[in-house]
Order: sequence, then C-alpha cells, then structure tokens
Amino acid sequence: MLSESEWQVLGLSAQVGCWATLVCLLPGVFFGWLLARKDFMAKPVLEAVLFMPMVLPPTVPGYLLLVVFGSQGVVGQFFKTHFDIEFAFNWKGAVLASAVIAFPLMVQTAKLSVQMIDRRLELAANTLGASPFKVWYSVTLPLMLPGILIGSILVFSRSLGEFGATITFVGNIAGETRTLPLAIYSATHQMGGDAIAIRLIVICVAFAFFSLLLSNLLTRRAERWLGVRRA
Amino acid sequence: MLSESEWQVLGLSAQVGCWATLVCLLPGVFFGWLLARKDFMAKPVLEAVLFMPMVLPPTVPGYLLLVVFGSQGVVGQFFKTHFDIEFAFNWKGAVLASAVIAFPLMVQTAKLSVQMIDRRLELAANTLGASPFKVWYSVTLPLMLPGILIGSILVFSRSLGEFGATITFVGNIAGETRTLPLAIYSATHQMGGDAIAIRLIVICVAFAFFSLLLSNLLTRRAERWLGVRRA
Amino acid sequence: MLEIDVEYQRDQFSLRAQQAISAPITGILGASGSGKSTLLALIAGLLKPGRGQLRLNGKTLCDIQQRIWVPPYRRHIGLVFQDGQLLPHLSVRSNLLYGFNNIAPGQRRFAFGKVVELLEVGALLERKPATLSGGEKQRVALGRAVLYSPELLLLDEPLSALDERLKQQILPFFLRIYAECKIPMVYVTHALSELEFLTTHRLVVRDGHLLPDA
Amino acid sequence: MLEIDVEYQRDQFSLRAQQAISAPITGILGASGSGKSTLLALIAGLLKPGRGQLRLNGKTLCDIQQRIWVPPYRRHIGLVFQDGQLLPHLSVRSNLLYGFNNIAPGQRRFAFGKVVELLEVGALLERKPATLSGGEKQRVALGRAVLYSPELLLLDEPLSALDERLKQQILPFFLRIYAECKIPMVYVTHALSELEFLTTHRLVVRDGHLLPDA
Amino acid sequence: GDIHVYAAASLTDAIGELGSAYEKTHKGVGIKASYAGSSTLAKQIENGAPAQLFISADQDWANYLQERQLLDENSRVNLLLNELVLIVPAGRKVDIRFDKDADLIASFNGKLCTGDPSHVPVGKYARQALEYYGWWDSIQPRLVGTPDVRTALAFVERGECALGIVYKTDALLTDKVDVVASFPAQSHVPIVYPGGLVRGANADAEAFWQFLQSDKAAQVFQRYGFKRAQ
Ligand SMILES: Nc1ncnc2c1ncn2[C@@H]1O[C@H](COP(=O)(O)OP(=O)(O)OP(=O)(O)O)[C@@H](O)[C@H]1O
Ligand SMILES: Nc1ncnc2c1ncn2[C@@H]1O[C@H](COP(=O)(O)OP(=O)(O)OP(=O)(O)O)[C@@H](O)[C@H]1O
Ligand code: MOO
Ligand SMILES: [Mg+2]
Ligand SMILES: [Mg+2]
Repeated sequence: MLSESEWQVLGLSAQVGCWATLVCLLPGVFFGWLLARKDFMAKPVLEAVLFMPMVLPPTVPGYLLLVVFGSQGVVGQFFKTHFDIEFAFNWKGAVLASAVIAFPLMVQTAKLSVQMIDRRLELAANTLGASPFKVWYSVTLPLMLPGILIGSILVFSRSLGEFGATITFVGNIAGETRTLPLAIYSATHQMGGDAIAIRLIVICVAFAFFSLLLSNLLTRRAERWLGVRRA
Repeated sequence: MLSESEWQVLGLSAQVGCWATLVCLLPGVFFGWLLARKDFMAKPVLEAVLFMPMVLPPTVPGYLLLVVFGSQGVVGQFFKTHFDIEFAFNWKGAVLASAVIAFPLMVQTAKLSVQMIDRRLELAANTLGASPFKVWYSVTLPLMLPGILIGSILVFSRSLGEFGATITFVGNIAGETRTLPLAIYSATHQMGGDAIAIRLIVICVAFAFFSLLLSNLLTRRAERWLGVRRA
Repeated sequence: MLEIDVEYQRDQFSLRAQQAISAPITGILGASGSGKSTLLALIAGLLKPGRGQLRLNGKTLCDIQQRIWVPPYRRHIGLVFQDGQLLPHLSVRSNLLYGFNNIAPGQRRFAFGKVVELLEVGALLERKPATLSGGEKQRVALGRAVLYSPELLLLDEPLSALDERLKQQILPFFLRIYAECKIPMVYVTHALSELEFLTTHRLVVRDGHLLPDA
Repeated sequence: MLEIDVEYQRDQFSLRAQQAISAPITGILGASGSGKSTLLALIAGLLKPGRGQLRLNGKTLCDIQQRIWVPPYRRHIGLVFQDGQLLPHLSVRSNLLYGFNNIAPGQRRFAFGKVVELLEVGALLERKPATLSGGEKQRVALGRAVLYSPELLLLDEPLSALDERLKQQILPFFLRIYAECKIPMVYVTHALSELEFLTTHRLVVRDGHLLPDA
Repeated sequence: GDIHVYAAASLTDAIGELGSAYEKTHKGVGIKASYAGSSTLAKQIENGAPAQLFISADQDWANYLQERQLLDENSRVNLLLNELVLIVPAGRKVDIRFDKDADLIASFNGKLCTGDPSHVPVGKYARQALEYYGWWDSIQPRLVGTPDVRTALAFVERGECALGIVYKTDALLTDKVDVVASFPAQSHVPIVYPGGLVRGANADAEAFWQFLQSDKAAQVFQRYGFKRAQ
C-alpha cells in the first residue's frame, strides 16, 4: 500500500513525535506543577520564558537551536565531545526542535490540571505522613493524569505537524530528518508532485487519526481509573 | 523607538492574534464541553477532525483554506457575494489561518477543564430549577474559566507565531498580511537582514512577554474570583 | 402526595421502593449505605429507576414503561444534599439566590432576609463556600433549597453538622414550612431525636427495601 | 501531653487557645463556625498560627518566635477531616493503607483486617470513594487515620453521618484505642451523648477562645 | 554515497530528471536534492546544512556563500540562463504594455505574485523590472511575496493572483497559466544560475557537478527552457 520511502517518512515522523513527547513529559509536568502551585518572584518571567517557543515563528527557535546546538554551537560541541551525540541535521535534532516548539503545550495543560486539583487532598495526604515528594507522586501526579494525557496528545500532534523549526535546524534530509511535513513540502514543490503530496497528506491524516483514537481510549481508561466518571 | 513599518507589523500581529482568539473562543468552548460531557457515536471522529489542523504541517491547512476560502473557492465566493468579505491575501484571511491552526488548542484545554469539574455540582444546580442551558452558563462555563483563559493564551500565542498557513493562504503583503513571523522570515533571508531580524525578534519577545504578564494577572483574578485558591 | 413505585439497581446494590407518602414530614431511617440518599436522588430525578413510576400530586414525574421522564429542573423538588454541593464560584448570597431566581416571584414563599436570619448566615453572605466551616456550609445548602420554594423538599441529614442550639432553632422551622406553605418534606436522618420532634410517620430502608418503620 | 498556646487570625475570625491537654480523650464543643476545625488544623500543622507555640509530649511542633516549624507529615498526628477528604483516585483499600504504609511496620498498632471489620468496610475495599455513601466515606476516613497509628488522633465529628448501631459499635473502639495503644484523642462533636460516653474532660470554643467547659 | 544537492526552486524538475538519470547510470550514488528559494538554501548552507552542491538562481547568493568560504571558487560555474515573464491565470486577458508611461496598477484587478523581493532571486529581478518601468512604489500594497518562485507560480495557477512574475521555465511547465510577455532584457540584470561545490564536497559530488555541465545535461535543461550560460 505504501511505498518504501513513504514508510520511511511515516516511521520517522512517529519516531520523532514519540521521542519529542517523551522528552517534554517530565520537565513539562514539573514546570506545570511549579507554575500552578508555587509562588516566587521570578515566576512570571519563568512562565513567559517557557512560553516563548510558542509565540515566536518556529524558524526563530529553530535558528537559535542551530546556533546553540549546532555543530559549531557551545552545547552542540559539548554533547558531541562528551556523549558523542550530534543534533544538527540529524533526527535527534528533529526531536529537539519538535520538543522545544511543543513544550509550552505540555507545561500549560499540566498547569491547568494542577490548578483544578483540590489542595485539601494534598493536605490530607500530608497529615498521613506523606512527605511533599510522596504527596506529589502519589496524589498530585495521578490527579494530573488527564492533563498529562491531553498535553501529550498536543505535543505529539504538534510534533507531527512541526515544519519551520525542523527545516531550519536540521534541514530536509531523506531518511534522517524528512518527516511528513517536510516530505509534503518537498512534494508540493515539484511539478506533478501534487499526487505524491496528496498521498502523504492522506497518510498523515490517517496516522494522526489512529493515534488520536488510541489516545482517546487511553484517556477514558485513565478517567475510569481515576474514578472521575461517576455513573 | 520603533520605526513606522515595525509598528505596522506589530499592530497587525496583535490585531490578527486578538481576532483569532475571539474567533476560536465560542466554538472552542462549545466543542470542548461537547467532547468532555457528551457521548455519541461520531465523537472519536469529530475529535480527530477537530484535531487535524494541529497535526498537519501548517502549509496544508493553509493550502486547503486557499482552495476553499480563496477567491476561486466555493466558500470564498459565497462570502464575497453575500457579505462582501474577502479572505485571500487579506488580513482577515490571516485571522482565519491562525484561528484554524490554533483551534485545537482551545478545544483541548476547554475539554480538560470540563473534565475536571465535578458533575454533581451541575446536578445540584439542576435540582434548583436551572435548565441544562442555564446550568451550562451559570455553573459549567464559570468553572471552565481557568481552562478558557489558558486556552486563549495558547491560541493567541500560537497565532503570534503562525507562519506556514499564513504565508500559504494570504502570502506576504506589507501592511496587510505581514505579521511578525512573516517579517522575521523576510528579514532573516535577506542579505544583511540580521540586524532587522534581531530587532523584530526582540519586539516579538517583548510583546509576547507583556501579553503573558497581562494574561497571568487576569488568570489570578479569575482564580480568586472562582474561590479556587484557598488561603 | 408522593407515589413511589420504583426499582433501582447499581452494581451489587439494589433498591425497591413502593410507598405512597402523604404525611407533612416523612422520616427516613436506615443503616449507613442502605440507600437513603439513592432514594432521594431517584425522587429528585438525578437517577433514573430501572423500572417503575413516580407521581407527585397526581403529576407523573417518571414512568419507565410509558417513557415519561420529567428532568430534575422541571420537577420543582428541592434537595438538600448530604455533602452540601454549594457552587464554589458563587458567593453565599448567590448560592442562596440560585434557586430563588429560577422561579417566578409569585411562587416564592420565603423572604430571603427571613431565611438568612433564621439560619444565621447573614455574616457570610459575601464569602465563597470554600471559606465556610462545615456547619456553615450545611446551613447555606439548606437555605438554598428552602428559598427555591419547592413543591416537595428532600432533606438528607440537614442538621448533622450543627450544634444543639442551631438544631433547636431550625427544627421548628421545618414544622412551619409545612404549616404555612404546605411543602411536604422527606427527611433523612440518623438522629431519632429529630424525627421525634418532627414527625410520627417513619419509613426505613432495610435490605434494599423501603418499608414502614416497625 | 499536648501544650497549646497559639493565636490565629484569618480575616475577621480570630482564635486564641492556651491549654494543656493530657486527658485520654478531650472533647471539644462549640457553635457552628466557632473555630473547632481551625483548632485541629493548627494542631495538625495545616495552618500556621500567627503567634505562639505547640508542644506534643515535650517535642516542640511549632514555635513562631524561635522559627521552629515541624511540617504536618513529620508530626505524626492523625486527622479525621470533617468532610472526609478521601483520595479520589485510590480504592478504599489504598486509602485505608495510605498512612499505614507511610510508617515503619514496627510502629503499626492496628491490624488492617481488624479495623476493616470494625468499621464494616470490608465489602467496599475495591471501590473508589466517589461511589460511597456519606457514612461509608466517613468510616473510611476514620479507618485511614487510625491505621496511621498516630501519636495523637484528631477527630472532627467522626460519627456525624453514621447510624445509631454503627455509633454504638465504634464508640467503645475509641476507648480501646487509648486503653491499648495509649493514643490520646481530641474529639470534636455536637453530639453530647458521644462525649458523655467517651470522656469527662471537655473544652469549648467560644468567642474565639478555647476554654474549659463550664 | 549520497550527494546532497541544494538547488533553486526553479530547477526542481530539471535537476530531478537529471538526478534520476544519473542514479541509474551510477550505481550506489543517490542524489538527495533540496529545492527552495536560493536565499533559503544559502542560509541553510551558511548554518551548516550538509550540502555538497549549490545552484543559485542569482549571483548574489552564490557570492554570499563564496565570501564566507563556503562555496569553492574553483568549481564555480555559471550554468544556465533564464528569462523573466509576466503571467496570468490561463484564459484571463489583461492589457499591459511594457512601457514607462503605462499604469500597471490600473490595468488589472487583484494581486501580483512573485518571490519575496527582499531576498528571493525571482523577486529581486522582478523588483528591478518594476522599478525600471516606475511601477514599483505603486504596486507595493498589491504585491504578494512568496518564499520561492514555485509558490508564486502556484498562486497564479489557481487564479488567486491575477498576475505573476516568474521565470519562463516555470511558466512552460504548466498550461494553467498564460505568458503575457517576457520582460525585456534591459529591464533587469541577466538571469544567471551560478553553481559550485560546497566546502567539504567529495569526488562523487564533483562528478555529478561535471555531469550537470555536460552536453547531455544541457539537452535536458534546454528541454525545460533553460539556456546554456557558456
Ligand atoms: N479558608 C477559610 N478562609 C476564611 N475563613 C474561613 C476559612 N475556613 C473557615 N473559615 C471561617 O473561620 C471560622 C472557623 O471555622 P471552623 O471551620 O474552624 O469552624 P467550626 O468550629 O469547625 O465549625 P463547624 O462546627 O460548623 O464545622 C468560621 O467563621 C469560618 O467561616
Ligand atoms: N455512584 C455510585 N456508584 C456505585 N455505588 C454507589 C454509588 N453511590 C452509592 N453507591 C452505593 O449504593 C448504596 C447506597 O448508597 P446511599 O448513598 O444511597 O446510602 P445511604 O443510605 O445514603 O447511606 P449514608 O447514611 O451512609 O449516607 C451504598 O452501598 C453505596 O456504596
Ligand atoms: O531561488 Mo528561486 O528559483 O528564484 O525560487
Ligand atoms: Mg446518604
Ligand atoms: Mg468544623
């Protein structure tokens, strides 16, 4: 049904999307919680900074990534020499680009879900000898689950559609960084490429569709598990 | 401090962002609520469809907008003849593009906030003679407020950063559709344009920063009003 | 006159109720978890019985066989929830007025000020529910249901969190509600002393059945 | 021995408490909204007094002047909340075991099975709190605090939603808690009958002061 | 191995065909081409994109990389020539004369589409031509800038833009547009496609670059409407 190169593009998109989601998960949940529950001087600034990748045209964070994480960049060289990881023009860079762009989505949904948790439940756990950290992972975190799930869906989806930062940071290299959006971009630029582009768009839609169905199923499970849905 | 053309770009970005947020508000809240509270056969399909603009590379929805809402498109011609509204190559088209791209963000945050409301509160209002519609606007809607606010921030931010769909649907026309991302794109691509680009990026960051501070203030107000924050 | 003839099943729990209730105040007793709150929810329309029918003053509220279903907001039945269920975003005043404002002025049988005074919530009017004490919440929930001037008032342990003095002050009010406004009440409680004061007509929920108290 | 000497102020409400409590069970009475729950929250460490200090068995829990503050999870004080506060995502079993698992096995003074049996919650263990009746929730909240085997147990109207039979079954258990495990209790209630059964030592919260009951 | 070719958008089809042909005759060699506006490509190469061969649609962007020691001076060759044309959606009639007295603005409704004049080569040529006829200032509010020439072409193909300025080779590819006229050569600098090896290019890339300069390749380019530069 799909050609080899289409499989390649699809597989790469899925890979980049999953990794980006994973990468965003922990820090996203942490910062979301921090913004919702803690008050500190620098909070508005921190929040604004965390939000930046969302507000800027994707090419700008893409460019900054290139400067910092590129083969000439400080961090890029650090990773290269110490961990032998390269980002520029590389699928790992595509993950990084998607993760940076989509990160605010995880933070904000996590924050919203914490805001809506009744603080008194955390206090109750506290009176049962649970340290703040235990309260966090045994009460706050599970109750954040719907938010974390929706956040993950948003991040994954945003990654699937990420174009600007990816092409700026890692270029359009078949098999390495050519995710669905980049493949579609390439296709629409060649004459008679419309058919290819339409195929790719259909693949993208179908793939997104099934990912969403799957995540919906998961969300329902989680809700039932949380005892949120009362008969 | 800013040149005339910079003011123009900034003003246009703000205008497009505000309008896009406004346009997303009502349907976003409605669909978010629908997805959270109602069960119907076509729900997973509807949810997936509402999600599409997020998953596709922005140029694809941009292209589809062009086909449907362009001067040659069915809907575009309908609007032209009946309301004398044109979208193609026009700031209204930029609003439409941003709104379509950012819409899933509003839907999902609204959905999350509804999910986290205790259904029994709605039932309590029901036993006090409030019709489903009154329950909706007097109980559900106010309790959704944190979600609506975060959704609006996400939509506004996404609009500020929207590039792909905008340039595909309405092109890059000074004073009409040249929002910050498009101006930054042009600047970064011209020789010696780096200084201009950096100025524009700084403007973008500063603008986003102040918008976010403002919205944070609003969010706090809303929370206090909702009685969510317990001393 | 409330005619109950319903069956309700949820997981392992089942409830069978067949009673005609016409007393001014009907007390409902029963062990913890026996189904008292469930019964009130069925009457108010928050739960749908699996089988049977419900009639209030001759009007059918629910008839499963004939597919008649009057939704809760059209039943005009007030319910004081066991756990209050105050609307968190509204002030105490707005909570109290929530049902009050949903009925036509002509239907209102209680003055706002009178109810506020009796329940001693005057000092709380501008506060949000999250800042109230347990007993204060309970009083607001009671006031809210009473101000709705319902045709039938369902009370689920409405005084359980109140001190003796307030109880003694509010109990006679229930008698007045019937005497002056002819609003019948179904009163769930564990405090026999309350029922002794209020009523001689008692039902008990036992083993999934609503029965006259032996 | 609990030594209380605190002042607390919140909006218009203020509370002044200066008492040494050493009775096995100390009853606290007071009108609705007088500050009983606030007092327990201060002892448990959920609220910080504006001034003063708190000492439990010679250990300072809080001393505002000396900036000593033991957080609630290190106080080892159990609190049965007036409104339960069960963790909604955990089963009844996990709720019961939540505090139990936070202490060393050697410190545990109650067997899980025994508490479950006494409180008659055996049939509910796998259910989620949202599906419990009012009295069932209250019993789980009580069991959860007891299984934590605290050094001091604070009870905020722990039996208010229970029927007579359960009350009569659980009341003697409180006496045993002290007799067998030497856990002192502070018991807030409006039911004088409960206090009559449990204790002769009573305090009352009146006009913002914690006073011996006259 | 793979050869990464970064070529101006207008070369998409010609290089695509030549690349496939080359892959068939050279087993084990893959041509990985990126097509975009020359400016986009040059910026990517400047930032370390793994290009081995760069073909620009104007001299400026080739110079830009050469100044930065990224384009190998010795391998630099002017490969092709092209022409600038004014197009309309197929079947639409406009009455435009290339004359300094004519009023371009008044002679059509809607927008004019071309590459972003601030950086995309086709747009820069278009700007020169429009300035030559004194139309530049008045056209501004109706000028739609695109990231590359093919996007501009697509807007006109769909009838969204009433006018477009693209290369002759682009207009030839589709029958959905009609060419109104070619801009006279004196209205803009000659349209030359320079190319060269990018720093770090290997022998495979050099061989392919030689192939593109061959007579055989020239035939293919000619079929697409390009002229040979030498
Ligand atoms: N979070 C809060 N913010 C502000 N005021 C509060 C808050 N919680 C309680 N109060 C007020 O403090 C006072 C004491 O409340 P508290 O809950 O201690 O009363 P209580 O003695 O437990 O009453 P009850 O018997 O009704 O439970 C009351 O006037 C109450 O309205
Ligand atoms: N949402 C629910 N889902 C499943 N079971 C429920 C649900 N709510 C209540 N139950 C069960 O139904 C039975 C009856 O509950 P109900 O709340 O009517 O009891 P009750 O008589 O009001 O008890 P109490 O005096 O403790 O409030 C109980 O066994 C309870 O566990
Ligand atoms: O570099 Mo181009 O071929 O003018 O888009
Ligand atoms: Mg009940
Ligand atoms: Mg209290």
